[in-house]
Amino acid sequence: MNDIALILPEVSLLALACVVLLVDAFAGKRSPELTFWAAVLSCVIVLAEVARFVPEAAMFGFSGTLRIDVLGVVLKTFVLVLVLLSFFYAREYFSKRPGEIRGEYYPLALFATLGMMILISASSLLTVYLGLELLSLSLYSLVALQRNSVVASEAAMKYFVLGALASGLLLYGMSILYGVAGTLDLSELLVKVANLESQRLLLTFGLVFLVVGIGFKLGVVPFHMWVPDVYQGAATPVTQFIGTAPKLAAFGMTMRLLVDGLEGLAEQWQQMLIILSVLSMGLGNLLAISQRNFKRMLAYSTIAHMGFMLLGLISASANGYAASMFYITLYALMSMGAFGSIILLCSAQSEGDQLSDLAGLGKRSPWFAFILLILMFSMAGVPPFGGFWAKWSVLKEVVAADYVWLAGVAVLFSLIGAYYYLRVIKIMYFDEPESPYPVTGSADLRFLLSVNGLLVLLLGLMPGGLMAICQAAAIPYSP
Amino acid sequence: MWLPIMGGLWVIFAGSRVRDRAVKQDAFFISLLTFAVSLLLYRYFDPTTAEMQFVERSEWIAAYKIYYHLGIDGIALPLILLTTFTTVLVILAGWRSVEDRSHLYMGAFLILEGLMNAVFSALDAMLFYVFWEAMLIPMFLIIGIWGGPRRVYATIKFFLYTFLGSVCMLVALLYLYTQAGSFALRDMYEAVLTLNEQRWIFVAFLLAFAVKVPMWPVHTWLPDAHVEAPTGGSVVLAAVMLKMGGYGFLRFSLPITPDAAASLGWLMIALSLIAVVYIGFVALAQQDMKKLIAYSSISHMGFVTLGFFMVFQIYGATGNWHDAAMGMEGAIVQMISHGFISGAMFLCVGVLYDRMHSRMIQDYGGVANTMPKFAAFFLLFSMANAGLPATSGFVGEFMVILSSFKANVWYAFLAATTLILGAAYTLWMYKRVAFGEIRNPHVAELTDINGRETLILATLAVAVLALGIWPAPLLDTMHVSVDHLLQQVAQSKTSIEAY
Amino acid sequence: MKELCLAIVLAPLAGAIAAGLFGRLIGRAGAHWITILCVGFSCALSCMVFRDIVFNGAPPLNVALYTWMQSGGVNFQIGFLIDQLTVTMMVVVSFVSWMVHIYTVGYMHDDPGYQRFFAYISLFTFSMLMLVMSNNFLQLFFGWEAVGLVSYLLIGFWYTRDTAIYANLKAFLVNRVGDFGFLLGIAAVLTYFGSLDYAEVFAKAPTLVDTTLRIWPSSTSWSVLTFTCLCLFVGAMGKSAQVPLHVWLPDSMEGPTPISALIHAATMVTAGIFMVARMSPLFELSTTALSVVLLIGATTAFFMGLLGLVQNDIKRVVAYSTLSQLGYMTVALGASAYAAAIFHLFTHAFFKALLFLAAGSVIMGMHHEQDMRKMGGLWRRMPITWLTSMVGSLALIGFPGTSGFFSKDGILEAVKLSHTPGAEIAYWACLSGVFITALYSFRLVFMVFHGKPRMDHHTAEHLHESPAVVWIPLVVLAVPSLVAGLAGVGPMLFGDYFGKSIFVLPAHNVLHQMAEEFHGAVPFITEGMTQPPFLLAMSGVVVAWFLYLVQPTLPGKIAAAFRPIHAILLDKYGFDRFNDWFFAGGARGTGSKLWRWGDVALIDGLLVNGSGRLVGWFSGVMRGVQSGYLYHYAFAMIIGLLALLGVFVHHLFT
Amino acid sequence: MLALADFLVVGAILFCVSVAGIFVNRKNIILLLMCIELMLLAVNLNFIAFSHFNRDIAGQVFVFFILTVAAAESAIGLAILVVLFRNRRSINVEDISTMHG
Repeated sequence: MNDIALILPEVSLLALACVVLLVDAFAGKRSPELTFWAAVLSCVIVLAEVARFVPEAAMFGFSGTLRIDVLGVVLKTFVLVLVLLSFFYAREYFSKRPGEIRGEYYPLALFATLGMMILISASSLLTVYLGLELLSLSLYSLVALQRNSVVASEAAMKYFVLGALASGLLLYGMSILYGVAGTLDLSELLVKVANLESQRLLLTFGLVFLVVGIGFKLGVVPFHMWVPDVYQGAATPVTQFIGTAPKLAAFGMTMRLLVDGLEGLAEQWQQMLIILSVLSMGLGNLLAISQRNFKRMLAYSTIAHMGFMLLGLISASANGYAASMFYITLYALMSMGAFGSIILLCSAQSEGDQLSDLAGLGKRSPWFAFILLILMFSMAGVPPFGGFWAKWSVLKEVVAADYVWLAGVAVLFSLIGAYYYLRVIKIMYFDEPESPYPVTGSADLRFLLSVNGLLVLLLGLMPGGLMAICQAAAIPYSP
Repeated sequence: MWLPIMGGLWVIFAGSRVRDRAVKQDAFFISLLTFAVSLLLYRYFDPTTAEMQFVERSEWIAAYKIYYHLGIDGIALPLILLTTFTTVLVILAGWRSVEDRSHLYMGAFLILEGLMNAVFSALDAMLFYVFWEAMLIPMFLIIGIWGGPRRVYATIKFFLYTFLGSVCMLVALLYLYTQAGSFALRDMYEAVLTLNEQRWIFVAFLLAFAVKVPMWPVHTWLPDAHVEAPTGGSVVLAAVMLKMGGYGFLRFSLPITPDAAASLGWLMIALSLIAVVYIGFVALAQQDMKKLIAYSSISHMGFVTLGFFMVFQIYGATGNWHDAAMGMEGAIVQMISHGFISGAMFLCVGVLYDRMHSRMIQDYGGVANTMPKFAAFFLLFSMANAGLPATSGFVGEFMVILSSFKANVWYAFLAATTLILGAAYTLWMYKRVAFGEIRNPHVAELTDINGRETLILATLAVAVLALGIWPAPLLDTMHVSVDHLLQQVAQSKTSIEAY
Repeated sequence: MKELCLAIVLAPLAGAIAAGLFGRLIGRAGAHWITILCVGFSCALSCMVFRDIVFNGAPPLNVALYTWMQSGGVNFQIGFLIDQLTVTMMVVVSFVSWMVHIYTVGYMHDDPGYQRFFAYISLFTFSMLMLVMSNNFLQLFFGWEAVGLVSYLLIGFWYTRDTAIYANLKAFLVNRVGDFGFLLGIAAVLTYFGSLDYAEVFAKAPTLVDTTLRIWPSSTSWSVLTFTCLCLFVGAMGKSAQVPLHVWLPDSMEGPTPISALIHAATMVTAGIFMVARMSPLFELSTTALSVVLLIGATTAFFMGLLGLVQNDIKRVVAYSTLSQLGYMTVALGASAYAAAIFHLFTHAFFKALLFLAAGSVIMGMHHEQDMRKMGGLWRRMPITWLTSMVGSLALIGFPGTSGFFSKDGILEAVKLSHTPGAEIAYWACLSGVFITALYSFRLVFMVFHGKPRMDHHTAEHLHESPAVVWIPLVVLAVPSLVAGLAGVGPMLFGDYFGKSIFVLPAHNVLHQMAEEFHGAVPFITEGMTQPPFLLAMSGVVVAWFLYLVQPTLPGKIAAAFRPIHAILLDKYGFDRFNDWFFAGGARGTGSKLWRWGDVALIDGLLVNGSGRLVGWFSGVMRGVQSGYLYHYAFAMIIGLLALLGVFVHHLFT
Repeated sequence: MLALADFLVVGAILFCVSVAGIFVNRKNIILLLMCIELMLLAVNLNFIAFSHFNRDIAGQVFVFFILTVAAAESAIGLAILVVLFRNRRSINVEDISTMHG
């Protein structure tokens, strides 16, 4: 199989993204719908291409800089599905709030998706960097897309500066690793690290920088500072986009760097991740409590969730990776729905992202209140919703890895977390409506949100399938 | 189990369209049907074997060997009957008092019923846990939506308290999974654990179940939750949900960590006795009827835990597990009977509340003048609450006190103070509510209970009396299961390791 | 026979259900007819059983009705034990109850709660019969509490009266204190005897004489039997109103008078006496327990009698006299003269019921006025009541020939002969009690029926004899009050009347000793005439006559002269105040303190909400860190980087 | 002849300066962008030094990519800056703190 065929999805996505860009540039003004459908079509095509080929064992292309394996295929599939979903949500937002963002959204998002796919397939420090930058640069632009918004440009600026700083640190770490191991290739690095006992300390030095870079991308404490501001400042569909698919990509990046490349240093990065994870769960949950803006609250909750997700990696076992993957997938699905609810609540006059906008939703729109209820309980980790199994599978691995105390800490923080999710439900059901705006949304949005919510419920009732997929993806990592 | 859940969903969906009354009729019909099915279970239940019966088993989450595995034994069956029975009454009780979003209300109760039944019959730890937690949701909504003025505080407290306990249980279950290699209860029973491990697991379970029971000092959610909950919510909470904690002790703590239970038995007994005595006093100081009954529930549930954890000391004192059986059976009987009585008490308060919209004792006085029928029922249940013989309230307490004497005279002494305290707070309340001159003009306008209310209370009265006059049928269903449980408890898990 | 017994028990229950649940349906007359018939039927059947057992010498019946439950290898059964002791009680209970039913028709004539009242008293009859006919502790306890319940209901019958509902709560709670001990006793029985069945327990008792238990690790060990008996006796103290658990009985007079007669004089309060007699095989084996019983009884007999002297409420005087008489019975129990106790119980049931009903009749005549200071000279207007009261009072003071004479004399003799520790004190207490009894009894008689009328004009005009339904029971009860002693003294006190139903160790058997000197009732009377009790009683009557008829101003002067003592007596030795302050107030205080400090402040305030607030506070502080300044954000990242470097690669720099 | 260590030390110093510049500077966002550039250059120095001393060309290839990306990054950074300035009329770092907490 030649190189191009191997990365056909990426190549075609690049081409299609350019097409979409052109379509938007020439026809976007007259028929914005056209750009949307073009973007959707691109996604579907790429999705088909990705899913078409599942390699039995890992395959490498472009001199070993790209790697196609089950994990990659699964992650890419999820990413594309999530992107697709967020396109549909975004379309609703644009039609409800015309003038906020124009059609550049779709091509930029597609470029970001390309970045994610490369990141996921990366097998060299170089491709990791390139994928990451492609993703990040697109995201910066997406955040800044809302040109007239003070907060959006502020968020973009912060995101940009911190992101650049983070990639600088990541690069520095990469340079150290390169210097010590003498290779950029991750599979070679894996072998070298195992043999370089004497250079362990230097490698760890580089590793720390890498972990910082990863930590930034995932948004874990103390590299999380951008998360709340960006989530709050960006337009809701952008936040939704940032909050979902890129998380999977970041997970892919983590897997590639830490597991594919530096598994030999697992002992070190396990410890680091423990620290980051505990800090994230603690701080994320604590700070979420005192938020009034729903998006900002979700941002902090993301931080906490990412901390929780890291727990699975800490076990450094195939099951642990599978658990983390399951977690992050479900998380992405849940936050997709949560932001979708904000889109449902927004109107031409208001973004609808204050918690008080939710007041009385239980009466104003019982069904969607119920959907949001599912999502919130799910995020809190209450069965029978998907989020429970996510937490469950991660915790299981933590316990299996003999970190029972860590599991204890995690559940304690999730208890704090439960509080603010409950508060959302409380506002929806127990408070009297405040907002004068009626809850409107097209049939599409209603359908989408319902499917999204019910999917979370379904995954709670029958999580077996998705778990099996995640396990299958992680099988190569089992000893 | 699925019947009410499906029914509940149907009621919710259909309910938004059809009329209020039809919804209630449907809900009532479904609950009645469920009760009938559970009676059938009782009819075909074989009390001579400790094996699980009516077992259903199929794969649920293949990746982690989690099974959808249900079955009941002589301990679960009475609790299931209690659940289905209570739900019928609760639905009837909500007939008039709930107008706002009644389809949701009815649906939530039916779903809750299904979940509770599932908890009592789950044989897979994860299945149990899922239902255990899921139950919180409808209850949370019931209290939150139809509750009183401080409902937000109460619900969140309720939820977080319970959640705290159950997440600890979750960690323990996961740990057990690593030891037992499966989530099946049967495998967990057989897992070999060192004493230290057992202690940790026991404590984690304890948090979960103690909150639910609730034991002192993690009981403070209960009075608030009860006070704010609508009548039906209080009834289910008191009648069934509290029993889950007790049931959890029986299904999990005792058989899985018998050595820890034995070595920490003193702690459990101490907490139980504190619950009985301390809470008894606290109940005396209450001005709010529901709060008072809530505290009395805590005090009564102290007997349940006392009965469970006394077994080791009884065994130590008499060297005979047979003797311990009475304490444990007494505790189970106490659970059932408390289900009836506390449910009935809350219904009584509900009857008053529907009319006066006050729960404060001082607003009443002389109710017997205007509501003689009601006063009679209320008196019966109050007496049952005070543990009068020939009511069910007596049986469990009697058995537990009797067997506690075998463990230690002082246990019996402290436990028996409930005879005085229980009578004191219940009857004092009764006196202030029902007896005396009418002081509040609103009381003078009260109308006596109507046919529906009479039916509810009379059904409960029959149950309370029947269980008090002839508890043998109930006990016969559980003997074998309790013996089996005691055998498991008797088997030290650390000693298996020895050979 | 079993069916017969079942019928005896169930007939009143049926009556109670009919009157209680369908009271409105069957109407007032229906209610009283049904219940009277049911109880009458029960009474008749009781007499039949009595005849079978006592006269025809049928063997005692011990049958199980059904298995209540089975647990821990123990069978808890509901069943009957019918022997001499039981049948005696059955007859007393059903007979007095029947009389009271009839009397009630008149007494409660105008009460709106007529049907309810009949339901209650029938229910009481049922419970009391269950209690006495029981063959095991469980059922005994059931009956024990059930009569307590009915007593609660009946004291609070007029539930709008604050005093009544205070009294009934008090009665129930004080009884509960007794039951508390009783239940512990039962628990001890089950623990050490492995059964609750009388027969099994009694059979096993002698084997446990030397068994001991330690209540506290370091304390001396107690004999199991002593412990058990004392616990059981606490129950008896509650129900039979012995000091210090007597406080409920005087207050219970808030209930309608028929109730005072039936429950609080004739039957229920004697349940404790009955129980101890029933448990004689246990008590006999513990001298300590007997001693305690003796002393408590003596205390009650003497001190409660004293209180009767200062009361002005007619019913309360009778109530204190009941207390005192119960003390006598208890003394007899303590002296191992169980037969004497039961015999006194038997006679007392008649004459005390009579006294109460007579008092009730007076009260009716006085338009529900109970203060004796407002009566006087009633004998002319209410001759039958007067006569019957006279009979009752004579029996009470033990006038030779009356029923009370035999039973009380028996007790005094028995105590005199007894060697149980404390018997001597008890004897003197009882002996002086005789004088006091006579004094207050005739104080009552003289104040009510003799002397100058002190009531107001209106009442005086309407004063007349009560209707037949009221006075017939009086007369019917007066007969046994007079003759029951004469008939019973031989067999019951000294004969083998009780057979094996009562067990006395030969060493304790004082009655047997007395029996050797007993040569029939008449010599007993003549002999009694010369004994100190009789002389004391007569002097009591004379003193009463002098103080209340001849010199009515003197009592006030005496009271003034002995003001401190009088004050103590009026205060009833301060029991009520102490209880209200210490127990009621203390418990409520403890409760509210525990609640406020323990629950609200410590657990909820500090731990629950406190941790919530802590989290909130911490959250607020941490929000400050998220300052919004880009350089802070970057700084945080660098700090994080440096921290990680510091932790993991600090060797690199050193 | 300069040793590898010398290059690395220079790289490290440059890197530290740039990082310090990012959080010490509280006035001008443009300075931030410059710091970022400096940081990337420090990394580049590292890569080239390693590439040279390891006799491996890949490091230098990486540097080319970094340079290209840096250019794109600057472009985007400046674009965002323009948007920000249009909205706020200020490029003072201390001013962009409407969102916090």
